[in-house]
Amino acid sequence: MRVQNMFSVAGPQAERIAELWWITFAICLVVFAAVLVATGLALWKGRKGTGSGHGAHLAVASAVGVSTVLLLFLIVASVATDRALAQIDASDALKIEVVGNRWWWDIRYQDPDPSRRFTTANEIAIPVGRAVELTLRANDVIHSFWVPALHGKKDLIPGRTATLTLRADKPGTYRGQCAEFCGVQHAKMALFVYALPAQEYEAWAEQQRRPAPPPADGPQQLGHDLFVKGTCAMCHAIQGTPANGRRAPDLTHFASRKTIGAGTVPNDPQQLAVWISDPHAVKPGVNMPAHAFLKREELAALVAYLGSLK
Amino acid sequence: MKTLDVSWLPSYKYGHHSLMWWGLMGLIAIEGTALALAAAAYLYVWSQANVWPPNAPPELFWGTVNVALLLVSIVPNHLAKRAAEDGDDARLRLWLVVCLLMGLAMLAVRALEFTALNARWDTNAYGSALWFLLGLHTVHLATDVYDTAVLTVLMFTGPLEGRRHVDAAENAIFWYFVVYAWIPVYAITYWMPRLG
Amino acid sequence: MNPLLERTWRDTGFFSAINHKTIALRYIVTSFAFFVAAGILAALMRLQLAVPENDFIGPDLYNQLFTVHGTAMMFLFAVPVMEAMGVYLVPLMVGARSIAFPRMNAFSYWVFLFGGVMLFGVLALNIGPDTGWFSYPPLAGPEHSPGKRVDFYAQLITFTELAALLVAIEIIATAFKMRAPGMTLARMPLFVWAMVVTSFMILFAMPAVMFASTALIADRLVGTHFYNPAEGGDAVLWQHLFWFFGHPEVYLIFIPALGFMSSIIPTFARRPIFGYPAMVLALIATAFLGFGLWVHHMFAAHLPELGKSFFTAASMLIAIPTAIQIFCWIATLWTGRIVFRTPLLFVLAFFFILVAGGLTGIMVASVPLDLQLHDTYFVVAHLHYVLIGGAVFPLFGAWYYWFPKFTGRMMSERLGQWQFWIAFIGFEVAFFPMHTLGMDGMTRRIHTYPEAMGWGAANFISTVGALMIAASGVLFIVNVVRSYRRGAPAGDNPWGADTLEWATSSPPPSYNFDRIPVLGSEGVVVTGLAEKSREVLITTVVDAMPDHRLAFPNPTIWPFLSAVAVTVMFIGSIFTPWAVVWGSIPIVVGVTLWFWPRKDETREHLALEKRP
Amino acid sequence: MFSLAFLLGGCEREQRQFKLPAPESASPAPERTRHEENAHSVAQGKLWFRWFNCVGCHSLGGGGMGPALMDENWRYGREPQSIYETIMNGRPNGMPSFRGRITEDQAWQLVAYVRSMSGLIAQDVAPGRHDGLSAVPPENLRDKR
Repeated sequence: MRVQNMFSVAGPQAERIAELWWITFAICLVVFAAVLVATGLALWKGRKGTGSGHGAHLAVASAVGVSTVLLLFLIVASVATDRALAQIDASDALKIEVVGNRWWWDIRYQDPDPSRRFTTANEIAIPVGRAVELTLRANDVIHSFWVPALHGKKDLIPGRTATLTLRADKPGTYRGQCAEFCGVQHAKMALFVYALPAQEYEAWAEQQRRPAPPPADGPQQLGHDLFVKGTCAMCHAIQGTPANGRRAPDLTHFASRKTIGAGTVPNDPQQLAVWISDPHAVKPGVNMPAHAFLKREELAALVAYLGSLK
Repeated sequence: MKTLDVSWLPSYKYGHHSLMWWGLMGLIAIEGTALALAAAAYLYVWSQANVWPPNAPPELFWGTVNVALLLVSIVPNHLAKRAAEDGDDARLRLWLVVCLLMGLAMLAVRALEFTALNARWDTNAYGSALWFLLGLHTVHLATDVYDTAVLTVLMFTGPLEGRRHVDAAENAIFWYFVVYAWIPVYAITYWMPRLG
Repeated sequence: MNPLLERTWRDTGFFSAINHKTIALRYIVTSFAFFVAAGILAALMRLQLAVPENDFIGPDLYNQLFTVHGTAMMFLFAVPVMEAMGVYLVPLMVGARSIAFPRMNAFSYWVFLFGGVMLFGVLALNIGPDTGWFSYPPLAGPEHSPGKRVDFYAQLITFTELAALLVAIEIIATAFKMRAPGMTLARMPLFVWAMVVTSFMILFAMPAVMFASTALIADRLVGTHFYNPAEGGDAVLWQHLFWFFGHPEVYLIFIPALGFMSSIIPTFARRPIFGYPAMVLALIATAFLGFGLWVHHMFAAHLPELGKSFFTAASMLIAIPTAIQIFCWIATLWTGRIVFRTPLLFVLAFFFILVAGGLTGIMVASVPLDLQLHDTYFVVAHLHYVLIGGAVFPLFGAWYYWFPKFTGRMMSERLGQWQFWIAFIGFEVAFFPMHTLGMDGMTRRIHTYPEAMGWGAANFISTVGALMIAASGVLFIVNVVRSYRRGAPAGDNPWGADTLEWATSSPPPSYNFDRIPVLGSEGVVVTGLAEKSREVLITTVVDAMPDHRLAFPNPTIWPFLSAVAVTVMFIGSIFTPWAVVWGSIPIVVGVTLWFWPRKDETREHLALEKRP
Repeated sequence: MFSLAFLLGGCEREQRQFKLPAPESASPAPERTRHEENAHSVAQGKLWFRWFNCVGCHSLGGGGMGPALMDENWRYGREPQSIYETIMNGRPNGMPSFRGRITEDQAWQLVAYVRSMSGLIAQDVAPGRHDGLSAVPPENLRDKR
């Protein structure tokens, strides 16, 4: 399985980097082999004491010369590739703001029309073949955005704004994760990029723009009330309800996501119940407080309500 | 066995001949680097700022008084160094005392300088960098005053031997460093915010 | 053995010892103990990572483990052990009776020891620093690392850098001013050159990290804003300062190892080193270039394009001086008459491991490749190839090589060869798979990973390799203990080497040389130095002409007491800023008494005094 | 002996118990010590203080619509239990009740932090400055009263 491999490329930039890697690798391999052969020969000669110093200066000088030429070639190749990475047509780019938090990703789809903006977390859907301009910011510490199938990493630094433009040319699901050590749950700060055909993407985005569906039955209604009046709404938001906390992932279409806790566990009712009642059992140190005090039916109602937020 | 007799060699020498001089140059390299980096950090913070300085710049009076004192102190310091190199204990004692008094005066003025910076270390990054630069230089100033004090007392009480003159001469070199290192710091903290 | 000299130069009392060999051996043993301790932490981390979703070690402890592992390996092992080898060998190699500033040397050791004990002490209490050896703010800043954990890290830096800076000064002064007459700069052994170059790098690199860590602790304790963007500071300022130190750091671990290589290869090739002038120039070039590539640790942060290209070029071109040295060693071997012994084996591993690590270094020096490889296990592999292949293997070689000089006994060849092969194979098993893990997307500093990532097999193999390395370490300790007790007597010069440390007995007497030789004049020795008093010969910098005699200080306990006072001040200042004020008083007292001349010593010096 | 006690005391302050054990008794005393002597808990309290918009009224301690919290005046007492009740039950003239909106642990962490604002807890446990604009000196530099 190659879930996060830098050679399983899906975008032009990752592809250029992979090409550069193979060129560099080939040259390095040859140099490595040459040094080993030379060392081996030297040991063989030296052991017998038959190595003559004749021409040794010339040999050393030419080896240094060849090394220099190879290095200069690699510098040129590297700089050229670096230039190429920046040359991606971003004229009609989809603009998304990505904000790093300990330990989740806040994903805000931008649009000139405020009513078309929406927010999700940890999972980014993008249209295939269209450039995406990510604006990267951090709320607390330094994080690093990295989806190897698409592009190299870029740091999210508090107090600074960075942009990363990329494009997926193949539909698929691409995993990434935070690459800059950000504290106790750095290991569990994954994200997913879903590259969807343009139409599918539009349908998905349209769905995300809608407010959350109202509760459909009694338990869901109870869950809704608990959410809105209890501890949840202090940090979480659900569009279309009074819950508008901005400190934790927006849960408007929570049920459309595949994982809980930034890729920590799959999003199913059982895992969700565990997560709500005792998140520290799954991801110790997370800022979500434990809700062991919830009664069993209350927990079930919350799970049912959140499960309805397609 | 053929031998190389070294018993006729002197038992101490001044300047770069002396081992202590090399130790001192190492120290100056370290401290000079540290001051340069603190200055670089100050300029880096500046380069990130929209408005500089975010507070009023340090008041010129006490800072300038101190620059004057530092520059004037070169004279007794130089005379102390000459006296040390001549091995003249009486002159050396005199100029060491003058240097020490000037050093104490500079420390007192430095304390007043800190009150006239118009920024606290916890006001903002400008204040932090400013205090760090001044603080670092003050540490050197204090070290040198302490060093001078120890030497002065030793010159009066003994036990003395010839190579203490080397120590005194090297103390003077460190004093030069403390003075000359201050000039660029003074320029970037007191004048650049006013001119740039 | 000269009893008069022995009486003059021997140490009196454990805490007062100032002989450079005593201090150096303590330094070496202590830093080796820290190496073992930090290695055990690595083994624990490897056990945690051996299988996916392991819960052997929780994230909080794991973060402390990798932080202390990295910090200890860099600050408590790699740099100090290299300096310690220099402290032992440089005076011997240049034909001096002592290191310059021997009391400062003792002080430096105690400060280093107390700092290291503090770091492992807080880890044992489960309150170790947990933000990585690089401790980037704002993560390491006051808001996101509450408590004192990171303050211990910041003060550890102050401890170890203070110790390292003092040693650097001693080594420069010793190498420049205390060489035996006739040992011109052009005759100075390459190891001494390497230590001089390293020491100069220390002088200019370490103030950066001391400044950075002082600013960090000030941010944490007294509310300064160096790294607070909201008040005009910048988190990236730390990165610049840290790596301005951090990259030269790698070279000041690596350059002494080059010195080991250049000592051991000619000895076992039975010929002088090939291309001495080129070797010296290459060392100096490495030092200069080493300061020009710190930004390559920050390619993923946002920086101007042109700057990045410059640092790519500098990072790649630093390979050239190393290449020159490698080619010269190959030429030395080629034209020599090689004798295979354990030291040479360890040194030959360099050609396999370091060269591979250097080549992966060229890969990560390229901006585009680094954007993918940065902060992945590829870099973990790279840095261990460079540091273990480039420094630790040569260091083991150096220990096998100089152990007879240190103790007067040979180490076991058989155990040595076993250790070498287990270490070498274990190393490849542990670290080679990390290259593929990195390319497979495994990021650094993660305490666990989901099974679905497919990283399980390579991680398991790597853990097996780590345990092999641990086994080789055990074998080394067994070999040292056994050889120390009943190894074959070594004699003065068991390897037939030609540097001066082999010209005295093994182990050397406290005064190093009964008769100091004059180089370039066969059989001529120095006379006229006092024997009843610690007199040494100071020579000129370039030509090593006799310049003056200098009486050295006697043993004293004040360096030890001053180090205690410094420790109280450093640790106290973690808890209250006022400790900087009241903690300075005992330091001032201690240092004053340390320097205050004693009457009997002065009388002794006056008797020998000759004015210039 | 003293240093040993000091070190052990120090460790308590540094441990990070993400998952707090259930209180052993109903009395608030263990809650108080557990949070007030743990730097991580106080830091969490500081986080909640900003997340739950306490700063909206109390600012960063200097006060505004609500009373200042970094001075010596306490309308309802400076004891942990009183502060806890203020947070959970609310008080007349604008202090809302947070009962049901925050968990017990969060409330006690807030109590510990509020007390740190006026120097009522040990300086080596109190938080340093945060990454943001700060008009007042950090909590770890406020004099212990």
